[in-house]
Amino acid sequence: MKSLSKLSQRTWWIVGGVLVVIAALLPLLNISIPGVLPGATYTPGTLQLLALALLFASLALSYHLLFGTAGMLSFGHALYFALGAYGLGIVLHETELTLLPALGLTLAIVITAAYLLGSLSLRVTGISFAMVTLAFAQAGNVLVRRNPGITGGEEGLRLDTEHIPDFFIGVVNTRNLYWLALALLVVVFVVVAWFENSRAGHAVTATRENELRVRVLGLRPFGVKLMAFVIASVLASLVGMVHLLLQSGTTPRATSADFTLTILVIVVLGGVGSRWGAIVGGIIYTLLDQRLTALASSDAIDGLPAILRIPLSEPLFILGTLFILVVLFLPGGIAGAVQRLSTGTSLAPQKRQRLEEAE
Amino acid sequence: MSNQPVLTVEHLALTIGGAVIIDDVSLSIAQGEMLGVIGPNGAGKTTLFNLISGVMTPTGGVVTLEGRDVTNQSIDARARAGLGRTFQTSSLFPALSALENVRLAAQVKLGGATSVIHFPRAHDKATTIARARLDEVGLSHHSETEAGVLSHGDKRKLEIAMLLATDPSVILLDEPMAGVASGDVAGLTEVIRQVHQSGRTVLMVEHHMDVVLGLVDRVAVMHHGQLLACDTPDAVMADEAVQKAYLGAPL
Amino acid sequence: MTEIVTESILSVAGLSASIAGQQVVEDVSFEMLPVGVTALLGRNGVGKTSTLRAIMGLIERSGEVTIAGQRVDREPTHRIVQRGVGYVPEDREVFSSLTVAENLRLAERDSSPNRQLIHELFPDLTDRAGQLAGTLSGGQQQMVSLARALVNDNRVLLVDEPTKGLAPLIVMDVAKALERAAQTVPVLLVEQNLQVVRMLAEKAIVLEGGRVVYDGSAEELLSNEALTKELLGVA
Amino acid sequence: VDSGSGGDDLAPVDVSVITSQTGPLAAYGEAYLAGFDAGLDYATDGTGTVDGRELNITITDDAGDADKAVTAAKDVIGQGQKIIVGTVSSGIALALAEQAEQNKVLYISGPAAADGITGVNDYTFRSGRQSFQDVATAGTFIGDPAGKSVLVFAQDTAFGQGNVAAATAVLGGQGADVTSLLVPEDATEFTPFAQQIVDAQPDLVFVAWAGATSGAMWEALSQQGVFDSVPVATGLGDVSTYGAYGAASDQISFLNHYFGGATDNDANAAMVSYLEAEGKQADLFSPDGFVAAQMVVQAVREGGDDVDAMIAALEGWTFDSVKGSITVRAEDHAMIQPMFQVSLVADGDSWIPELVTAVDADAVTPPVAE
Amino acid sequence: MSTIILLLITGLGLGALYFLVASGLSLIYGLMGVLNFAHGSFLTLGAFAGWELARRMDGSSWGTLIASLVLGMAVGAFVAAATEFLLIRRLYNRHIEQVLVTVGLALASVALFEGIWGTDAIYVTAPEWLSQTTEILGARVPNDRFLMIGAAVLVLLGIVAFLRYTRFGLIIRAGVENRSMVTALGIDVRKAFTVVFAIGGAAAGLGGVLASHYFGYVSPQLGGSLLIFAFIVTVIGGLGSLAGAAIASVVVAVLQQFANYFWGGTGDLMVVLLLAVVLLVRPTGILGKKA
Ligand SMILES: Nc1ncnc2c1ncn2[C@@H]1O[C@H](COP(=O)(O)OP(=O)(O)OP(=O)(O)O)[C@@H](O)[C@H]1O
Ligand SMILES: Nc1ncnc2c1ncn2[C@@H]1O[C@H](COP(=O)(O)OP(=O)(O)OP(=O)(O)O)[C@@H](O)[C@H]1O
Ligand SMILES: [Mg+2]
Ligand SMILES: [Mg+2]
Repeated sequence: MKSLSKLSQRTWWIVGGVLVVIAALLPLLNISIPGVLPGATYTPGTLQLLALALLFASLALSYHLLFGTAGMLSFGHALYFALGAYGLGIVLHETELTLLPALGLTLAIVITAAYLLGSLSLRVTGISFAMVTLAFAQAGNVLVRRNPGITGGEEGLRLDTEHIPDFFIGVVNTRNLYWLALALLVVVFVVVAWFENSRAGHAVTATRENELRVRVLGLRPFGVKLMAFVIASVLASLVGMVHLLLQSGTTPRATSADFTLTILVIVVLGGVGSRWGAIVGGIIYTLLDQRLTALASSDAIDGLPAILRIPLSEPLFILGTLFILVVLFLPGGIAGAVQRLSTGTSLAPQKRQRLEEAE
Repeated sequence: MSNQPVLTVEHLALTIGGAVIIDDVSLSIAQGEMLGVIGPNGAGKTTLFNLISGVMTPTGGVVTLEGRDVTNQSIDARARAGLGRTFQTSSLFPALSALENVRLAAQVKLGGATSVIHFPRAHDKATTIARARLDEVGLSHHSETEAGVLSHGDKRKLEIAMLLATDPSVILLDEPMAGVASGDVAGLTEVIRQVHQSGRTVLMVEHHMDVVLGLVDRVAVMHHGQLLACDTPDAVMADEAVQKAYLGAPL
Repeated sequence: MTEIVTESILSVAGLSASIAGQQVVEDVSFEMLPVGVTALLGRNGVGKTSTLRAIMGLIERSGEVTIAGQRVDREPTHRIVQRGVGYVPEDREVFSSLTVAENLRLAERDSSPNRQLIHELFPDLTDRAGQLAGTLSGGQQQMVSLARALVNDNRVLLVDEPTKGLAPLIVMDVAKALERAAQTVPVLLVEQNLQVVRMLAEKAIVLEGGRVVYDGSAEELLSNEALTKELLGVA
Repeated sequence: VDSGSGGDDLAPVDVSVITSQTGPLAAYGEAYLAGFDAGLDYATDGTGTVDGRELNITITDDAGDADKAVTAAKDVIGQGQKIIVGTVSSGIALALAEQAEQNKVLYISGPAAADGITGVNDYTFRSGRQSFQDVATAGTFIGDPAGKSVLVFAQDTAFGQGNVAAATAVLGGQGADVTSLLVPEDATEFTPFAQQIVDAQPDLVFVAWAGATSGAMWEALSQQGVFDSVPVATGLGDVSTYGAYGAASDQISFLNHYFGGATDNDANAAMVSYLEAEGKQADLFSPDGFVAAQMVVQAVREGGDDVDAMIAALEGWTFDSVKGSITVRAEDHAMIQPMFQVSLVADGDSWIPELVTAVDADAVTPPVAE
Repeated sequence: MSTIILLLITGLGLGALYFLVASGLSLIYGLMGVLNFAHGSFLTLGAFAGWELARRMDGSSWGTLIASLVLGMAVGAFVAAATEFLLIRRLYNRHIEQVLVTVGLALASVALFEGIWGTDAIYVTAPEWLSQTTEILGARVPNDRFLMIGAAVLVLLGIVAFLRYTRFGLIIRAGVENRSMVTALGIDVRKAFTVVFAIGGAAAGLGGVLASHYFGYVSPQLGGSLLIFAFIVTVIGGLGSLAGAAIASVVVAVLQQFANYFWGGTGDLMVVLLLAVVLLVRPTGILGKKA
């Protein structure tokens, strides 16, 4: 937790605002970063990649609220992303609703589900909580794969474009989707920041630190925890919905435990407990994930001797190794490293502590 | 000091896996009274506090707070009903600053601690109260320090500051002086005395006999989970059984 | 075992330590008495505990720590302990998920542990051998913590507030046990209970802000009211 | 600048191949890509050009992840490319088909077998076979299906359920009584299910199975004596799976899309020798790549840069390929092609396939998708 | 009747497999608090090592099988010890980060295996007897199930003996709770951690070779596919309780068998449901200690 005196807060918000404006202008600019982006910033391929990165940043932010702020280690966050994506996809398929009402209906479903499942899972804490959330997500995964009639099974669900406004359809409109993803990121950020800074946010942080103490003070931890859980879930489902639009469909990978682990990896990469870290982590992860595949199949790698070629031609190997190195040598992730560079201090002890307590 | 009992326990009992921890304890504490609880280590003093505050559930008996049966109420419900306590082993929010620790407590008292539309401010009422409480226990200079890195004695003081900030009407203090520097004992004793004199009911477990004897109206002596005696300090100190079980030969 | 020890078994020179980048012990130097109790005193937060932890190698430190003539300040904690150091930490630090018996068994370093002594000192622990240490009362945990140090034959004992939270009766017992131990083994004692200090300590070191501000006879310190007022804040 | 002029016609044509090179289906992807190279070589007579225009092929790895595939597709479509080819996973193929329709580009899917790809939209074609054709081939093992009982033993996935649906439509339509036994995809113990098959005593068991668990599944069927009492048919997979059938290998009737020695014609000879020169082996999905390359060449040759013209050129096109003469059905872009009945024979320590008979394309034509 | 027998015995066999995977996981998790996501990779590596050996020797003799089991254990132990030494040790007391390192390791190692051995399943051969069946009360029970059950019992006994007759268990339980205090008692806790990791790894390696015979193949995904069940079993049984894991393995596997057979293949759903119910009713698991 930052302490009360937040003199630099305003500066941060201004920097953030400027970054958002720059990001919003990207589709109108012609900037190339060879090796990082597939093409100039106005091209659909690049915008698609950037939009994906923004979505992962939003998703990581929602998980940050759950894990970093409230200290709830969930292995089932993917479920709510999937509920958003599949929910909206199925509603659009099965009903005659247009996009906005369908979105509303899906949201209502997600809120109900998050509330019910959250109330159940929050009866346990620590690793048991992680396992119960994993169990629910796993059930979701099984249901999705077993019912191809509704969900498409392992082939995934295609977006029914009939009721989708035209400006979201087709490669030429990728930038509209990019702007949508950017807007979502801003919304998620504001909601998360708002909640964290509110009294409820402080209460939930205190609950993370010492639940018994919170109760002895006269607060019901369950309420604030559930609130954080539902907010994080709803935000994740919103990301899922935009992801459905962006990808024109969704696949069962969205429901898998692997996917939750991916989000966890992102948050750790960025730095647990840091909003900016979650965003940076989401963007860097997506770029790495998408671009390493390109690197792996490049000619440069092909020419290497087997002992180098085999590992380097596996993107996940590089990503996994990188991740290990970050955890080992960059405690506090990217955000922590930046903070240390800028202030010259070593890692604040509470950051580590928090990781331990969450166990 | 009126004679209206504000807190009573009747036939309180706790057994864990066959071990009798609390054995048929009945006590009645009057409004505004200050009760010392003493007894050998493991006598069940902390457990008694745990049962009263709801941290543990008794296997028998009734706890009444201001005339209402709270035996089956949750910890937080009892806290909202005006019961406050400290812990024998300091229990804090280690990653929050000392001020934030206390401010949260003050916030609960003021209401709206879980509001999502209100934000803590540097000069709001809760913060003002929190600063005052920290000052009272002599921790002002540590208000921005993370609670987790405070020294042992300072954590004890922070516990008390948090308790005061919730402004409870009934206070349970579990060994407030343990680990407090001998030079600070007098000051802290004074804080407790003032809290008591402002009309609050106080129960205090403490092994520092001079502190206990100087403050309390009555002393309850526990031994092997039972209430051995409950009387004025003088009478209790004169009791041979108490001397044998608890005090030993005076130093 | 009545060899006459004349040289200090533990001495500290220019010891500094920091926690999370913050200096909490600054250039502390002292020698322990060859036998008997040396008290380490001071108000809350002055660095008493940190000094002990620095000697033990539990926090980052610099400076010289010598045990029986050998520098140990570069050794890992378990080596230092194996040289015959008994340590009673401030917060008891019993292993709460282990039983009392397991806690003690873990602490036994040599082949002939002093189980008898423990039994005499804390009969309560013998009764509770199978109980999880986490469920013990505060005072009982303190007993376990003390017992873990006393169960071995040590060459020096570092004891951090051993009587905290103990009933007066047991405070006496512990004080006597320490007194007995101190006849053969020097003891470095951090203690807030001045009665206990008065009874046991011959030498006293007082810290303030991580520095030594008094190093001398315990009796002189405690009988000088002005000095105690100034250094310890006791009226 | 001067579009439409003669110089423009000689501009290279971009073709984007998106398929798995890493990830769980990497091996299929590799076979497909090798077949594609061979097909390109064959269809362009080794020039790599069509009417003087160079085919500029880029290959992108989707790593079995639909996100990556869609991103890659949007990237190339955004660059103005008109032809996308490939992928081995049905889910990704459907995602790419969707992109093709939204953006009006030509898409020729790879080995992905889902029936749903056929007729999904005007822009999507397929180069391989579909589940209907597998099932229909299985039906040829029992002669006239009318009055026979067929049990489909499959995994409870879209693939498995698709096979059940296909069997019901194809064999059920011919009068067979089709029932199914679906096993959870993650199940690891198949003995009880083998018991259920024995108890059911159908005239034919059609096994639709994918993935690594097949070895354990076949062993369970052997152990419980399924082969002693019921005829079993299944699709023969790629070379790496020949060892999966264990003791049951020579008791199973295999239907097959393609294996190295299935056919004897020019295209096949060309493909096999091309692959051999590359140090590779002709395998199950080699023809899919080969056919895809032929279709690309046809589309470019007849359609130039105009997607609608490409589609027109492909619809109803009949041509000779590795599996013989095959036709792109105009109505729904189903690929009408012959299939094979095969048996495994022991060859030292391992098993090799042997052609029993080729099944005529007409005999296994899928119903027209609506 | 014979169906029920078959379901029960094969359920027991499957439970044995789950336990073989879960034992090492539970040991490491119970003692060290590290939820080891790389456990599956230890398992896979053990299986590949066993197969590499077997294909160089006479593929289907008993001697080969035993040799490959031993090699699998050795490789598992070595890799696990190396993991502890190089990665886990640096992060002591930071459980979440330890878990994350194992997640990274799992990702990287599976990818590496795919690079080395390809993505296809490689089919393994075993002594003839293992693929035959034995008739029990009319049920034809595959023989390899007996091998699984026997091995699981041996592993259970072995680990229990290790914990009971050595000080390692004690040191590590204490070390996880408060590492610096253990060193302050004069104990080198690092060595103990490495030893326990190695034992967990050996169990994984053994489980890997056996699993490859159970499934009839090795593939890079082999370990990962079993890991989730191992987690579930570990948690249902009670964290750190080996006996609990053993009981839970059997319960989970038998439930799965029956649900798959009688309730339309709902085996995994039932298991997941069981996990949720157990945790909500008894958060510490069947034999877990009360917190
Ligand atoms: N699970 C258990 N099994 C057996 N005995 C238990 C259990 N839990 C607690 N006890 C015992 O109950 C008694 C009550 O301890 P409590 O903490 O109330 O003592 P206390 O009076 O506060 O002592 P202290 O002055 O040392 O803090 C202790 O003797 C403790 O050992
Ligand atoms: N983890 C930590 N990080 C930063 N500062 C710390 C940490 N632990 C202790 N300190 C600081 O070090 C100083 C010395 O603490 P120490 O515990 O040694 O004091 P002490 O003399 O033992 O006090 P007490 O009598 O209260 O036990 C205190 O100011 C404390 O705030
Ligand atoms: Mg107590
Ligand atoms: Mg201290």
